[in-house]
Amino acid sequence: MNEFINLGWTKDEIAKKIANEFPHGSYVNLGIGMPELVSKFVDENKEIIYHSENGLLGMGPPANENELDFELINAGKKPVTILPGGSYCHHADSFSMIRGGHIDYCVLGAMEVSQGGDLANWTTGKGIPAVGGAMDLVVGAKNVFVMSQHTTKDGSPKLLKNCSLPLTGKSVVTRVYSNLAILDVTPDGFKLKEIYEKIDFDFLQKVTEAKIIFN
Amino acid sequence: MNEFINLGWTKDEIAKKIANEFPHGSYVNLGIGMPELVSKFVDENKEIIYHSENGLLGMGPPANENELDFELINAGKKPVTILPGGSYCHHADSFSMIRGGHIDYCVLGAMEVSQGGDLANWTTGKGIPAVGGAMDLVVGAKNVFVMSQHTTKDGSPKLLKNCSLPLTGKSVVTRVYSNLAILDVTPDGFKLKEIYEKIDFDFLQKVTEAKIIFN
Amino acid sequence: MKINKLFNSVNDVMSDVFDGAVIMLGGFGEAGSPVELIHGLIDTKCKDLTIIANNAGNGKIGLGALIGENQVKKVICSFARSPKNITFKELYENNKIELEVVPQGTLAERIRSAGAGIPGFYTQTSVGTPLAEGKEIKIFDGKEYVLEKALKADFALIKAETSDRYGNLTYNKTARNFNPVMCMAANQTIVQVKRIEKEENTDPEKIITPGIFVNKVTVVNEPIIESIAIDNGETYP
Amino acid sequence: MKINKLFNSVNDVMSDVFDGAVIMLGGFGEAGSPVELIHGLIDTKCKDLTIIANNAGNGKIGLGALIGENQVKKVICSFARSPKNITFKELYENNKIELEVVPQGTLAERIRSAGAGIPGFYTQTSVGTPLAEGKEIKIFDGKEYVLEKALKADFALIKAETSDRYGNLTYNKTARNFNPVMCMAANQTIVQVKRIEKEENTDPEKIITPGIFVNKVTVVNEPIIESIAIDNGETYP
Repeated sequence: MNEFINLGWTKDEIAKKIANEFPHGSYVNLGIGMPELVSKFVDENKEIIYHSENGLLGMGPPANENELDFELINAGKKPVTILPGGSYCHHADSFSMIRGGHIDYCVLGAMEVSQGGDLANWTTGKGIPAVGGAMDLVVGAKNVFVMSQHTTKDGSPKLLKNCSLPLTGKSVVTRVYSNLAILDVTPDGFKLKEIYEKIDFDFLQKVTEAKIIFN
Repeated sequence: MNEFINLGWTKDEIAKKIANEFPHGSYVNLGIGMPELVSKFVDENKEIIYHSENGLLGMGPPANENELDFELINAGKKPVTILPGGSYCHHADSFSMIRGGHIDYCVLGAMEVSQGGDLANWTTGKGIPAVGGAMDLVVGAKNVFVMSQHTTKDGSPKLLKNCSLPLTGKSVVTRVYSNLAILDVTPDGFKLKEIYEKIDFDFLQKVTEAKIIFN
Repeated sequence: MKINKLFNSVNDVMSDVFDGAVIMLGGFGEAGSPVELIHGLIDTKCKDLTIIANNAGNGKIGLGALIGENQVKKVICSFARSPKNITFKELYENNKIELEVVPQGTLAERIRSAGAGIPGFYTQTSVGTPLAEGKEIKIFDGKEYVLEKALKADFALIKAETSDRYGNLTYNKTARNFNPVMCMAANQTIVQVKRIEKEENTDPEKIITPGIFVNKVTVVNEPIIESIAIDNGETYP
Repeated sequence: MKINKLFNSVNDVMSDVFDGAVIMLGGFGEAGSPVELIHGLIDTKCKDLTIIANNAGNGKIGLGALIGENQVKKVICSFARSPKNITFKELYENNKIELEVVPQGTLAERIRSAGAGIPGFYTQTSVGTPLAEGKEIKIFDGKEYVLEKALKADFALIKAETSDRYGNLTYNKTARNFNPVMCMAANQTIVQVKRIEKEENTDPEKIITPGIFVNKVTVVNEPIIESIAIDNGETYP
């Protein structure tokens, strides 16, 4: 089924859908990798404040060559900039923002998501286990958005009845944005919010292990 | 027995004995009232840093009329000054200094001290109960010095087998400096370190309920 | 649209307060006490309030006045005693106001914990005293510690020195005290500042409370100095 | 006599380190990483060290070099994986080094707790995951929280921007990260700074780590930039 990995919305299109969801004035933490795209698509007539868990609130775009400062980096350890009104803080304060429920949205990648909102995205159980701030973000942010391809590279479902990999958090995901659909995590399971225009319900259900509520 | 209240070392003499005890470079918190006298007697060839629990490290002398700032006050809510190298912090950070064991000495008054080092100094059980930072200081400071008259105003002993008043802390007092003696709190009880020159052991024991170890 | 947390008046920032609200008041004695916001709170006539603060007010301005207006059901504080505390004292002695006494460091840490998503923590403070009664005790490394729980609020009334439009705050000297942790622990944090800073001029290294913890800001450029006002016999309303 | 925490050299500040010590290293990636102090630690040849840090080093300088010299028995960190992590990876895959994985926020809070005299606290972070296994769970308001314990150290090696003779520190941008909480949590806090400030010139509002948390300071005015050094193939010793 690995032909489906290139089907559906592009990463940019998914990023734009997520960006459109943030209300003006939101505090947002974007995970490393694909979620970083989201900031590019935020509408100009709203202002969003980006939090980077390494002690930076009010993060600006990546640093260009002239701005390069290896002591001004993001959570992915890449040089970035700070916007007017931004501030620095230490790690305990930064994670107080997260754990204390002050971040409105976080966007993360996923290896697996269960219909109960469990998330697995930190270790396959092989190699060096490394969690970073993911476990704190998923319990702390008010809305936890997963941004991910709908299936794995070999076409296996990522949206499962139960996760098989070690969890990052239990019942934490609010909504999944994939290349094929936007799905809310509800008390009854995944509920369709939007489907990629060129596929039908049957197809979406076929590439999803968990049962989807379509109405 | 209330004639004994004026016997012994003066408050200034007690303060001086305490001041002499601090090693150079110590971090010290002086309680409100009588303990505040201590800073006056610190030898010029050592430098002591004063902590005030309302978020001031490096406290200087009381403010004179020209320096008066009602937003620069000490724990007794009196205008003070800050010395070069001083700093401000918020209350949670300030009490981290205390609770985390970073304050070398605190000096407090007492209503009662038991031979086990229990301290009662915050409420008589009548009136409005008000504890302030005393309970944090006594568990947190490395050395807890009590500075007090040896007996109450009516001559009753303050150094007891067991405290009768509600405790501020259990097994917390390191040493008692009274007008009549300096007594260490040891696992075996109060042990005499120094006695007011004009009284003898019998007299000291007579005005002390707890048994004193004299050798 | 630009983020703008600046409001025109004390009345504007106080519009959401309701009867029975739990309200934190910054300040240690008069330093950092949001006197004008408290007066705004008096104007709302909201009652049955629970107040979390270090003290219980002085004279008949600020918290002393709020208590005097019988708007307060309960005070949670470390030190409710002071020579100029008149309104609380009278109500307390007549059993008309509740008091929960909390050690000062425990109070600060319980507030910070609420803001940091920590529902409870252990401390040695108060072990063996009446203030630990009824609380869970746990042993770590052979020593006893008491479980203390997070303390949150519906509103925090805060006094700061400067703010920009994002609500990034700086404080003046020991007026900092409880204000930064209270900003973290309330559903809505309302701030009075002496002056507004342009965000281009706020030094990101010097911000004490980042705007993420702040909801509404208004300017009171010459706030009342409590001790002088009381000595002058001033009262509110 | 005047308080003076300033020392002449990295060797001078590293004199008390011992075999088997628990050592915190500030920094998040290369920002705020005390590379020169870590090299001083390598020079001591102390072994069986337990390292508490956010990461597990890159290349063969700093923590990467310390691990490469087989001086480290165990690493407690949140994220030991990185493209340039070579020395830890090799030892880990051969079971020659222990790893305790701690969520980043829990790591920061466990360190702060040690410094603040709090032996344990509850957090929702990691509940229901393998990292909560074997830990006590407690319910607050119907939700599960896990008990996390304070994490202290014998030494903290810290990188800051400036210090005065009292050890009052400021940091540069996101090089702040774990450094301030680690200063609080070690028996001996050792700091490298880019420059010394006269105490008359330190702004009391701007000090991030007050000197009470600092023991020894030395100047490294042009510290190695880790990523550039690694790209240039630099190694230590």
